[in-house]
Amino acid sequence: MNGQSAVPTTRSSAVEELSSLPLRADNPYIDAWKEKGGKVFGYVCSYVPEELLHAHPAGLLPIRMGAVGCETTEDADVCLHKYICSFTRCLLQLGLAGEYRFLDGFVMTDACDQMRRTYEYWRDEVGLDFLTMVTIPHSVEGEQRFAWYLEEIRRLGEAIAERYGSYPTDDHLRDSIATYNRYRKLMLELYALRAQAAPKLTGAEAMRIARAGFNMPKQTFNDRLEEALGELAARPGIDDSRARIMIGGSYLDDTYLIDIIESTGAVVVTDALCSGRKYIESMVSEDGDPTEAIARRYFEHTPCPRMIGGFENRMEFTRRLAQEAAVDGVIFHRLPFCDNHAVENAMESRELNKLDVPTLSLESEYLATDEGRIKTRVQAFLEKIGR
Amino acid sequence: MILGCDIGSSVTKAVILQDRHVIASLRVPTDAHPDRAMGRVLEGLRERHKIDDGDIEETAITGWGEPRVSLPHTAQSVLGSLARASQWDRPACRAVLCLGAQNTAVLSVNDKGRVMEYRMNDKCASGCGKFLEIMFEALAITVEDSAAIASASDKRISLSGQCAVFYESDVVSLINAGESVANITEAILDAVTRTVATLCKKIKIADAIVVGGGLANNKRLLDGVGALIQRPLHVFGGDPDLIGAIGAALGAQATR
Amino acid sequence: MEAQQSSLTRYDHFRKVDAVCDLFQMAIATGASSPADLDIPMLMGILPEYHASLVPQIYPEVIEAILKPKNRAATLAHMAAAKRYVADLTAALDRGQPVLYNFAVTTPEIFLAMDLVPLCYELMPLYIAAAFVGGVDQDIDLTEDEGLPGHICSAQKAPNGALMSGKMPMPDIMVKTTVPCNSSNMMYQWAQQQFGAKVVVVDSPYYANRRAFGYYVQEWKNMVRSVEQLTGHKLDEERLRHHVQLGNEQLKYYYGLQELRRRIPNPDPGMHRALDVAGLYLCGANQEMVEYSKTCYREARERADAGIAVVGDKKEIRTIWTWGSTPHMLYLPDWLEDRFGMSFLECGLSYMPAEIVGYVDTTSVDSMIEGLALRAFNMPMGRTGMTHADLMIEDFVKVAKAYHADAAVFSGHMACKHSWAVAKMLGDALQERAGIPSFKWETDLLDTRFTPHSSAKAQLGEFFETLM
Amino acid sequence: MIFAGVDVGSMTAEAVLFDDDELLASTVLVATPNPVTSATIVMDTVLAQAGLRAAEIAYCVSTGYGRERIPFAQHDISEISCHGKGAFWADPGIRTIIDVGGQDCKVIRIDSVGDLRDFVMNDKCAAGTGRFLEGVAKTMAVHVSELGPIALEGVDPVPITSICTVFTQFDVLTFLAEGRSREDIGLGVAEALALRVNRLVKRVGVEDRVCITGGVAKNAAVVRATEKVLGHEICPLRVDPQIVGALGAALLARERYEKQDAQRRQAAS
Repeated sequence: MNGQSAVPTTRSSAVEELSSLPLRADNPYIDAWKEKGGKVFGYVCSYVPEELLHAHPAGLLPIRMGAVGCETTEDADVCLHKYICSFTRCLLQLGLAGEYRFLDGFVMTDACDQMRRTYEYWRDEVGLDFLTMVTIPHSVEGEQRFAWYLEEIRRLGEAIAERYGSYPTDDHLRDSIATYNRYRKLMLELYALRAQAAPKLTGAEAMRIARAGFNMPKQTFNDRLEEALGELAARPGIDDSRARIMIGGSYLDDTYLIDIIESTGAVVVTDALCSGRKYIESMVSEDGDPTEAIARRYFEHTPCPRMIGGFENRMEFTRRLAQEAAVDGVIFHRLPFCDNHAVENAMESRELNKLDVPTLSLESEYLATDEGRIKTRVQAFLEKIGR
Repeated sequence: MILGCDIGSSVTKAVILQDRHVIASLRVPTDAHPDRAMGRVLEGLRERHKIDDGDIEETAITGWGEPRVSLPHTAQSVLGSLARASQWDRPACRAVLCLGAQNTAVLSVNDKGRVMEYRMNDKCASGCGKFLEIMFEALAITVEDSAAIASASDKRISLSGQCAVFYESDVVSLINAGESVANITEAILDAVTRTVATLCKKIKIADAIVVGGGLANNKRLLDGVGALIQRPLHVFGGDPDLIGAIGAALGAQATR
Repeated sequence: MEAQQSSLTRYDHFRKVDAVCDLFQMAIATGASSPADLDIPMLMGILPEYHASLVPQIYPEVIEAILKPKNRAATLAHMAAAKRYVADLTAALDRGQPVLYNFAVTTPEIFLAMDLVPLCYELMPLYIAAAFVGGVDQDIDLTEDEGLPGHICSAQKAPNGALMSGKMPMPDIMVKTTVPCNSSNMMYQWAQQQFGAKVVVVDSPYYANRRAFGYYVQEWKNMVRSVEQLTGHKLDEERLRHHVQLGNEQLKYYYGLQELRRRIPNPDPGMHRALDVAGLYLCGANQEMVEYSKTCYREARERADAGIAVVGDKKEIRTIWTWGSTPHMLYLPDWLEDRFGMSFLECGLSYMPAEIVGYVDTTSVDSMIEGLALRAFNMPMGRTGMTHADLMIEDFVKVAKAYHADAAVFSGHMACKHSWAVAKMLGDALQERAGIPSFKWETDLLDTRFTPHSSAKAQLGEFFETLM
Repeated sequence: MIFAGVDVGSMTAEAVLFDDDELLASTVLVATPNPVTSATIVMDTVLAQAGLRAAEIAYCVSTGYGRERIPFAQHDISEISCHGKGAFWADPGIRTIIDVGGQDCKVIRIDSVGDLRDFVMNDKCAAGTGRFLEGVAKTMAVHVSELGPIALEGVDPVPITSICTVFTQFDVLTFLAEGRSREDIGLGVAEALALRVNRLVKRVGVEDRVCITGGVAKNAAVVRATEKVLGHEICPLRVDPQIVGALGAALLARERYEKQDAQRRQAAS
């Protein structure tokens, strides 16, 4: 059953289906997966090697956890002080409220202090069948650091094998690698459609499609995405956009900010988000030991601010994307109390300004309600860049 | 007779306690001058309750204005006063929630009336009476009327944020978007309810809670908090606003 | 040859710390036991101009605290050690040695053994904030004016501001252990980009097990090799041994003092905890710091033997501070001792378990690096951030029991995600397993405006009054 | 030809009528909770003042908090650009504008033709805004407009330590209780506000000439304190500082009208 979904796709338009996929308990793919006896594993960070989960013979459906729709954090706030970022609190809130009841397992990382410090609450207060952590060095330089990460990944595989029987064979892993590489290539095509002179889709649509990709079996998603790409290519492009904007920052799966930006007539044509382009960039090598190949890709190609000494690479990445999509400006977003992205955004912003790329830094809560204040900034930014 | 006073920043509450019974109570404005407020208290006692200064054996004071009172008195801690008053009102209760103008406080008490644990609202002031006052000002309604107005709401709206003033701008946005006053009022009360409930959940509360302070009579708030924390809430007997003043007087009595 | 301005007068932070050491030593040397006994006009008359100009900026409360008999000897000894540290640093700077900023969760022995200028990046601002009213507030502002947010740790915002304004020398190299936090890791990357320093990472793995420690030791060895390559300075085994021996001796008294604080009544003044933190950051730096530890130990020992409590005749409320002390309120523990009978047993910035860390084996370079790595692994904040929250919780439950604590104070530092995520679990564990209440309040390590002193005193006063 | 600008903020609403190169009329009113109502009333008032009818307005631009919902405006522009434009018209030498609004404090940099170059706004916390002064005035039982003259008499400013607008009101009460004079409290508050404004200014830098817009500009104590911390003179404007946003909106209305007109002509020819 590896990856093959039983959910019939009844909608005529793939774009429509993907951009309106219900989340969590209402997600038909998760239901169907569970009904067939499959396990659902959540994870929250780009350093979790999804292929390894996906390849498992027990049928693990990896989903990237978000908290869209969370309305309050009153229970999470009992555990976590308000100095902990609101995405972390919203996610824990959903956990405490039983919204993630369908999860069998949850793989965390220590990539950021805030998320990793909720591990114990998930362990003690939420209760899942399987909970573990993949830990990551703070520098990619030196083989000993890669070796640590590789071992973490092997250990993850062993822990899953211990709990759910059998370890994926190299063939399983190679299949998963192929599926995920195809996924990445298709997503890059989606980005290419956005980056055209007349973008074929809005940033909000792109984000909703990407979110579907977090929450569906990848094979099924790939097939639907391929259809969607065809539909999008046949569309007329957006040729009256006020400005071409790139957004940067950490995890963002709610279109809130993009909606505000696009409501001014601008189009978000690309992004350097941890949940966006950074997540899909670069392939896993299809040669050599598959586990090692997976580890290499995740360890070395995920441009996360946690990596000391990696700023030049991250900057290069952002610069490249900005050029590719010919953006008029970059809007950086951060969640309050996120140290990693607050400093990273400030550093990247400076470098971009040196290249005459205008930037705007915004801060908003994950459950933002301050539309007016954000909109004023966005509108003034567009006016500033003469758009 | 013991005079117990709770000098808040805007209102001073006073009670006369005799044999652990309240025989007189009054409220006077503080107007930022605790000494003048004490003068008004004594005057009110003389004129309205025929209690002369000489009848008062001891004066016990708690609250914001206490350190600024020159009249001889014993100082009583705010938390200790709340604990004692709650025990006096309901000896079986082991927790107190005080919804005051400036602060929200929740505390647990052991069987000897000692404070075991407490939490007060954090730096940003959401969750206190002042906060509601600012919010409702933007809606041009009063805190007193809010519960009744909110009862007509027909839609759930979430407010987030930390700063009272920014909450206010969210409220203005909602008005701007054509939301009804009832729905917005409900959203504000809901936000405060959740903040207060979260504060309560931060400490261990075994059973019922005595609720005092100026907001204790807001039924919407109390029902909401009670439902969220799943503990019975009892409004402090008589006038909940007097909880601090009574507690202060009880404190003086205990050490006599 | 042209006379060059010495580093001591050139860098404001050094000059100030050096002068504070003089001023505190002088004040104590007068024999006065309270500020009222000091003949200020006379003293101002004999002070050098620079020193005199600083006097009005010093917290009077700190002067009051250091003049008390229980605090005098330890303060004197600490000031001598700090003065010596600054003197050694500035002498090395004047000789043109490369400047290496080491993060607080390392100690200076290795760098001293390489004949570098090992400057603890976070330490100078701690001294300045402790002594002067609003000591590093302006440096913090300078950093925030760059577009960095307020929630970044002030322990890095302050030195960053000091570098920007030339109060400390520019770094050649910075050595950073990646534990405890994102905030500090990001600020070292910021420094790398802004000041062109080379940052050498000592990657600190998650987990507190053998595998993690093995990896960590290798990281330390790699770091030494990198620093040697970058500077051309070789690690000298004999110099290393000398400093490690000093460190071992310092720790002997440190551990002894920890033992003494378990006694009832507690014989060790609370103000020393903040000084001890500085002592740990400078472990093995000089003989004077050994003397400081020895002085604290000797005095506490004498009090313990005579049954003298630091809280005088007040009923003692024995407290543990699960985060740390508040450096810009150096006098706070002393104020709480005398006013409420609070005694300060241990804090998150002073707790380093002797039974785990022990002493560094001086047999070989390898054994010394391994021992130092073990210490750094378990240093305050290192231990806090290294793994699951259970370790921190177990530590404090153990401390609460072993030290017979009556209460816990959680002085949560705004930037510290670790503590604000763990606070609830920790408080519950202390109540359930050690039977003690805990009080949580928000503060900032170095920024005096975050929670003003008056507000801090009011909040803590309320808590201790309730306990009394 | 008549151009109009309307600025609806959280505390006040302003409208300006502009005739080619001449400022015809301006009105400032206290805002109602509903921005559309505020805008309508303030526009009706200014029209009545100028003896004009709404139909005579060639183009209207709205700005401020409720800018998107003003039914009679053809276009909306952020208050940041509007303040820049308005201040530049009042004094073409202006390069830095500090706008202290009800909930927002903005620092705006403009270029030599009055176009927006850069800006920064306060985040997350309302300290350093008009609300801050209003709350303090309320606590002191004076009107916010009286705060400036009172503060100018202060000699020994109280230290305002709380960063929170709500808590500052509490601090003020404490100072009153301690017998500190209203003058010293007013001065302390002005200095605290100036310090916060200065922090924001530092993030975009400052270039002469500098002005303050918004109602707070009328508080001479704040202006003086800001000059002191900034080290730059604050230039008085030849118009009411409160109408600068609406004035900028009217000027931008003219610009837009002229641009569209030119396009129409080009299309026609």
